[in-house]
Amino acid sequence: MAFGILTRLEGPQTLGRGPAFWGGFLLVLAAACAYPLFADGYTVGNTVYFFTWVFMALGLSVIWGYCGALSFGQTAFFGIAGYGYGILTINFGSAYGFTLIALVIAVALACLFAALLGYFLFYGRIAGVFLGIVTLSVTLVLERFMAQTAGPEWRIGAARLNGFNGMSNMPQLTIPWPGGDVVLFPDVELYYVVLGLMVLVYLALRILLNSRFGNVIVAIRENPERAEMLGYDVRRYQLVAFVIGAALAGLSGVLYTTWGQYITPSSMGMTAAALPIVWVAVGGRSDITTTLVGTLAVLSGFQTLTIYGSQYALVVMGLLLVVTVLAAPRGLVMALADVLARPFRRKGEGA
Amino acid sequence: MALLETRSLNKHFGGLHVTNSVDLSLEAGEIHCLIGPNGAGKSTLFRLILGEHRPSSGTIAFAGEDITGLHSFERIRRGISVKFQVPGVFKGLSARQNLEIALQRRLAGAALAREISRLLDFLGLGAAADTPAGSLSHGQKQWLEIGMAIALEPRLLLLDEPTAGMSPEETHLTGELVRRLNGEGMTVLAVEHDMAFVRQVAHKVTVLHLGRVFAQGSIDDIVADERVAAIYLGQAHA
Amino acid sequence: MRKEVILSTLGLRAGYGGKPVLQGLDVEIREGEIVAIIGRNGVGKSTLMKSLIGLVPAMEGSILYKGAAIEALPPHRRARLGLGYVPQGRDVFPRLTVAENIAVGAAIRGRAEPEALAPILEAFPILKERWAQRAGTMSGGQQQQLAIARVLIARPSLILLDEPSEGIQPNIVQDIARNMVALNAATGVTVVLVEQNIDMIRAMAQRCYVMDKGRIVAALDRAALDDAQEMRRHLAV
Amino acid sequence: MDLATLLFSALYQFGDAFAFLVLSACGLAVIFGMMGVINLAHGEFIMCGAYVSVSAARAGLPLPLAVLAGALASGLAGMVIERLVIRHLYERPLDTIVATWGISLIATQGTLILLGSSLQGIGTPLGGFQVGAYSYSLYRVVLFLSALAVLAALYALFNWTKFGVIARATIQVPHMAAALGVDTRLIYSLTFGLGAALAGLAGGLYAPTMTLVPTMGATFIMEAFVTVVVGGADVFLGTAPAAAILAIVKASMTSWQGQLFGQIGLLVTVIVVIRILPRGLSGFLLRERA
Amino acid sequence: ADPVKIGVLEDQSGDFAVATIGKVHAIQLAADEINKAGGIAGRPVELVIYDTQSDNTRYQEFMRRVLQRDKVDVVFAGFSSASREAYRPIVDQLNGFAFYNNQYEGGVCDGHMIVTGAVPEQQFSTLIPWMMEKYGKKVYTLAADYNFGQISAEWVRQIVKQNGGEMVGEDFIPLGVSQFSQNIQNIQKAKPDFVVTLLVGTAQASYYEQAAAANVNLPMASSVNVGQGYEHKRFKPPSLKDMYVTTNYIEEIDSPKSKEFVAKFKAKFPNEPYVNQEAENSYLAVYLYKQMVERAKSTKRDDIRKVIAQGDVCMDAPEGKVCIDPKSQHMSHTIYLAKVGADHSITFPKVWEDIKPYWLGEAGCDLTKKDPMAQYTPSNPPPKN
Ligand SMILES: Nc1ncnc2c1ncn2[C@@H]1O[C@H](COP(=O)(O)OP(=O)(O)OP(=O)(O)O)[C@@H](O)[C@H]1O
Ligand SMILES: Nc1ncnc2c1ncn2[C@@H]1O[C@H](COP(=O)(O)OP(=O)(O)OP(=O)(O)O)[C@@H](O)[C@H]1O
Ligand SMILES: NC(N)=O
Ligand SMILES: [Mg+2]
Ligand SMILES: [Mg+2]
Repeated sequence: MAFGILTRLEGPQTLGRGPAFWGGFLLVLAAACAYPLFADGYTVGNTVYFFTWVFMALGLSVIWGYCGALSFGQTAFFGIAGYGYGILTINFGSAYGFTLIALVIAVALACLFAALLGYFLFYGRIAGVFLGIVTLSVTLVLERFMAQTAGPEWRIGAARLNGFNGMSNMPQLTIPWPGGDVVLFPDVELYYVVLGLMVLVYLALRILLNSRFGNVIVAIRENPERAEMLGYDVRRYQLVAFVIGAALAGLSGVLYTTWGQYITPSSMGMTAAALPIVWVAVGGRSDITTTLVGTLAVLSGFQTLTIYGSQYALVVMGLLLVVTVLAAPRGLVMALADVLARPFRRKGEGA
Repeated sequence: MALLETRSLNKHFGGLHVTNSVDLSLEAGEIHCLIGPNGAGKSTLFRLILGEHRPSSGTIAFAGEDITGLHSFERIRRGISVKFQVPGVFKGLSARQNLEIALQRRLAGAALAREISRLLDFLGLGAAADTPAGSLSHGQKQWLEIGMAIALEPRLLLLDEPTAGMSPEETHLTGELVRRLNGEGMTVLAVEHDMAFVRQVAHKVTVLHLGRVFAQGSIDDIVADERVAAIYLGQAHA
Repeated sequence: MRKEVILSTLGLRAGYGGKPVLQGLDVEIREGEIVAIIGRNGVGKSTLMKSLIGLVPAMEGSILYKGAAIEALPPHRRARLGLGYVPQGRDVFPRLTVAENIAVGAAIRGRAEPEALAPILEAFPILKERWAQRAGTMSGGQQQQLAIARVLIARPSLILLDEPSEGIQPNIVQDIARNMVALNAATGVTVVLVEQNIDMIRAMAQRCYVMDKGRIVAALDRAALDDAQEMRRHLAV
Repeated sequence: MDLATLLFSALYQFGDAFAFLVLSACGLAVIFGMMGVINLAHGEFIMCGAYVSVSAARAGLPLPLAVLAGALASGLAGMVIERLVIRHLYERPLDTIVATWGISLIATQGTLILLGSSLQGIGTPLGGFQVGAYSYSLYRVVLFLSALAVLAALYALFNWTKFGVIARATIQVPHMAAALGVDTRLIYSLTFGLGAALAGLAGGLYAPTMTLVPTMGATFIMEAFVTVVVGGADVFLGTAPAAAILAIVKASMTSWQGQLFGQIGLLVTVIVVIRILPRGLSGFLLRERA
Repeated sequence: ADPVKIGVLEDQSGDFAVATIGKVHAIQLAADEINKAGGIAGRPVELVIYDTQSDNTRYQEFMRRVLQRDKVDVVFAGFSSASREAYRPIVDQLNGFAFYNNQYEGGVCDGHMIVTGAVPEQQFSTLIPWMMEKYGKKVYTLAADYNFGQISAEWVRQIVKQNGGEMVGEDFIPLGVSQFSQNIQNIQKAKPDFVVTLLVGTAQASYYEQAAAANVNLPMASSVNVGQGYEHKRFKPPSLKDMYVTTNYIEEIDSPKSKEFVAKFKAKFPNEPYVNQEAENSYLAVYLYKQMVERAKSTKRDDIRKVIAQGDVCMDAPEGKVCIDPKSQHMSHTIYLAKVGADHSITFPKVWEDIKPYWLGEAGCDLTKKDPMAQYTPSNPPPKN
């Protein structure tokens, strides 16, 4: 049985297999679990912050890296879920674990929107850069629209949309608990919840991508016409992948919103929309493990640069991006793995 | 009853009338070859049958059902399968995965794995099983695509120039394969310029010219037809 | 009165991603010859053609053209030295019209010269008929004809033809063979022909190399080409 | 108000929006539409053109020459960047998103570090003119005419010259173009340089009317991408009608409900047009013609 | 002695850098001066500076960092209101203490915050009546389409009405828009006596050049341009001719204190393009903080707020005398009316002294009694009770 699950976690669609990989995985997981015991509140909270973005990156990896449809508008789902969470919790508070329900509803809203948009796009056979630009346009429309909702007329119940300044002070996630709810501050409490979610999502995606579904979406990436001629309804698979990607972006949106008790239209703007693409591309888009590692690496790398790089930080970031793309065509993570594996390779193998 | 039947099928591209009132009827169990000059509309007819193009007018029936309005994947699910003129494989995926994707709608688990290895060996791709399909030679791609097409176990198999780029030996093997599949009950419609192949397999031959059915009959009838020689075969076969 | 060697390879190794497909291959083509290369699928025929024109880099060995080593030159320099290449799978420029495809072929010579164009359009009348059609919407065989015409227009001194008969209707295959032979007789153009179509080989080639696993394993003369038994044996290697 | 005045003002607003869309887009149309390179540094080429034009004008060059100098400088910068970076990415166009994003960061922040947070403007030349109750800027008319000239020149270049045909061939099937004797590296370099120069031209032309800051390119980006994509794959067929349609939408929405609606209208038009014509306008025009 | 640590989060790159690099320099200048003079209560001042890159998420990241990791005593942070709202929940959550040294739309009633920038009532209650008296009662507003612009426009509307004037038009411009031909025509059509331009960000500033090129020769009034983005220095004359701006500081102010300030500033930062009002706000904020810490004998926020509650935290800033209002923890200002001439030189037709940030207190915000940690607007005032 356990073996059965394990084989379903592996396959041609995901890197890493066998006892060595899973041993390493458990080791990393154990380290991640133990780490808050040794780190200060800032570091833990900051790590949670990095984790919140990972879901959106994984979602983009599914829709772009695996299914071949570049969505430039993942931030639209991020924003919808973030605002959704804000509106719900500002109106209904956090009692009785409602924040968790709000999380689910907010993600569902993002999915619903993605399903409508995806239907419109994929059933209209929009592909390639056209898809990218339409999704980008959607997120920009949302941004422009939300930016001008400063006025008092823009309110949903008790929640003011509050324009460009953004919506703030929504309740944080709470877990109902006998003898007092556990409020998930961006510290150890939230850390374990988000880490748990991340592991769950990662493993679930591995199973999904190595299933028949995963086979079909990579087939669509490689040659949609051929996939259709094998009897697959390409549009439906694309739509499902798109909705999965949106759900993950929405999850990121909710987590981000509770982390800083804040969500703003700029979260759906041009820069915000481009960032997930950069993380995913730098890590290596066609694998969720490289995406996960790459996203964390880019996020922490850029933050570190901003802290220590003074005015040169952005220049160095730019240079790093260019160099990475040139030197590591399959993404940063694979390039590193190649370098690390080099001493172990037998002589004469390859050239 | 005819397995596939097109009724006064027409297709225009702008001012170009590429398919012109084609009535083609395919009996279940036959191997039917479609020949004709370059640009006669053979591949276009395939695309119409597959639903890649919408006909300008006319209908297509498969096993008695009107499929003119169906999406391609729906037609495939009813039992049609195709190998295109330009090989359409999943370039970034291994040959093995290519076959898995074709087979997984029918098989799963150990049976799937068994069938994949069987097909790989059968197609002569055993050594190239883990090579990305994009790195295969032209002929190897052709074989792989034929493999994917037959993996669906269709009732009707469409082959567009299956032996292009194959050596005479391999062409012959392909012919034998087609006959065996036919023996197992598969109906085949093949486009080919290789007359040896046509002679080897065809029960019936249709000649398309300028989008119209120009001649129809046994291979001997066709080869003997001077008009066909004039537009298509040339002196060597006449 | 043996003619000069125009193109030869010596110990040529070439392939993809560091893995050689050609395993030290030697051929010698003389000026004005039509030489065929045969072999089963995947033995490296197309790879040889690509490395001759420069699309696959030589890893080892040399390619001499008119006495000069060209293995280090990029493809466009080789084309300008007079090599023409018709790839397997046509590779026409899909969103250019037929006319524009031909213009690109003629670009090395400046513009398409009418006196060069006329015989080509005569040989391939469909091209004239579809002069303004986008190449990507042409039928497979029409594209193949365009690919051949696109190279002829530049009047190369050596043409590399990779399975030119593929997808072309029988009578035009015969026409192409006849035209190439006539061209060869008239201008002395050298032709290297990769083919599976025995009829075409017989109609064109003066001799033939047999390839297997990246090497030349036999060289057949004209007599051997006409020997059906012999040919079948080699094609089935 | 009389009809002629009304008509002229409508025309002027349309022309103004049209010029902005076309000039923003044309450089991108060459680089993205022709080469498939998603150039997120497009705005920085525009900024480069603007900065060089203004500096040249300040140094005493007449404005038209200064604008050309800006275009030239951008073009050269483009060729250098093509050689150093873009050249290695033609096989994987999506990676150009990341690389050009990086270049854009370097360019904006580098400009800030080297030249400070802003540059003094040079003022709009030519003054205004009066039609009916309204006065207009004459320079805006020049912008409109420049947009038309650029469109015509591009169309001619890519359809009627040898360079144009070869460039399009190279971009479609590079290895085959090389095998036919085309120096594809040179063509890529020139094409990218041309795109960058057109961006620089836009920057130079708009420089007298705008704030000069390192991030100024950003205000062109959305319009540029939107126009190119609505235009579709064949940029020389698509850009002009795309800009025309978008300009009509933008100008009328803006005059009806203000700039917000102008912008949202623009984006919604993109979504609708692509949905109706999944290959953009040129895809539609070509299908009809075939 | 242990240093007093001040966190500084300002945009040194990105869109807002034009207006905000000077704020960092001003804080560095003040810190230097204070350290030379013996520090704050004998403790040296230490600055912990991060570049927030005009990016809200950087404010969130670094606000946590300065409070939790660097454990600063106070944070000086933010240019745009969005960035302030991005970090404010974190300041509240972590019980920090922050100065927002920027003019803004007003309304923040939050005990964790002190605001040294000017607010609309200070700038518009002075500017608009003066303009109406001089030029006429028909007013057109061109404003950035977000909180700052919308709320400022609301103030303008109210004040125009109170003074018997008429709004003949209002146009809102999304941030980042740089093309204004349609707005220019709308203005000509409405024929106002003057135009109130509340344009934010460098892209929107392009309006001035484009309006001038189209011969719109109307007087203009603003609370944000010139004082913040020094457009009169960046554009070629005479595009800002007849522009009137109320600001609590700009470098042309001709008082001895101001001249001394500018001189010190340019001596330390010779390449500084301009000393704007936010630079002065930031500079005086450091001195205000020094005073409060020394009087409270503590850097604890609660102790300092007790000092503020006494209502006499005042100082002589480069602009003149300023005081902190205990109810709102905003600041009173000297408001200068700056007029831009045809050659872009500045004159000051009028100066108002000690203009109080009255609205929040009158509307019901009283931080000495209750801390709602919220932002209010005239159309969304504090709940009455
Ligand atoms: N999209 C299109 N637009 C315009 N013309 C087209 C299009 N597709 C096909 N054609 C034309 O339709 C005709 C039929 O093409 P088709 O590909 O069906 O020929 P075919 O019989 O398969 O030829 P071949 O033997 O060369 O493969 C050709 O003349 C071709 O140029
Ligand atoms: N682009 C490529 N990348 C990697 N390997 C390749 C590539 N193209 C061909 N190969 C490999 O090189 C070998 C020789 O291929 P090549 O195309 O030269 O064969 P060929 O003799 O022309 O065969 P065919 O008759 O099928 O055209 C094959 O094993 C093939 O898998
Ligand atoms: N605070 C401002 N100007 O946004
Ligand atoms: Mg065909
Ligand atoms: Mg080959």
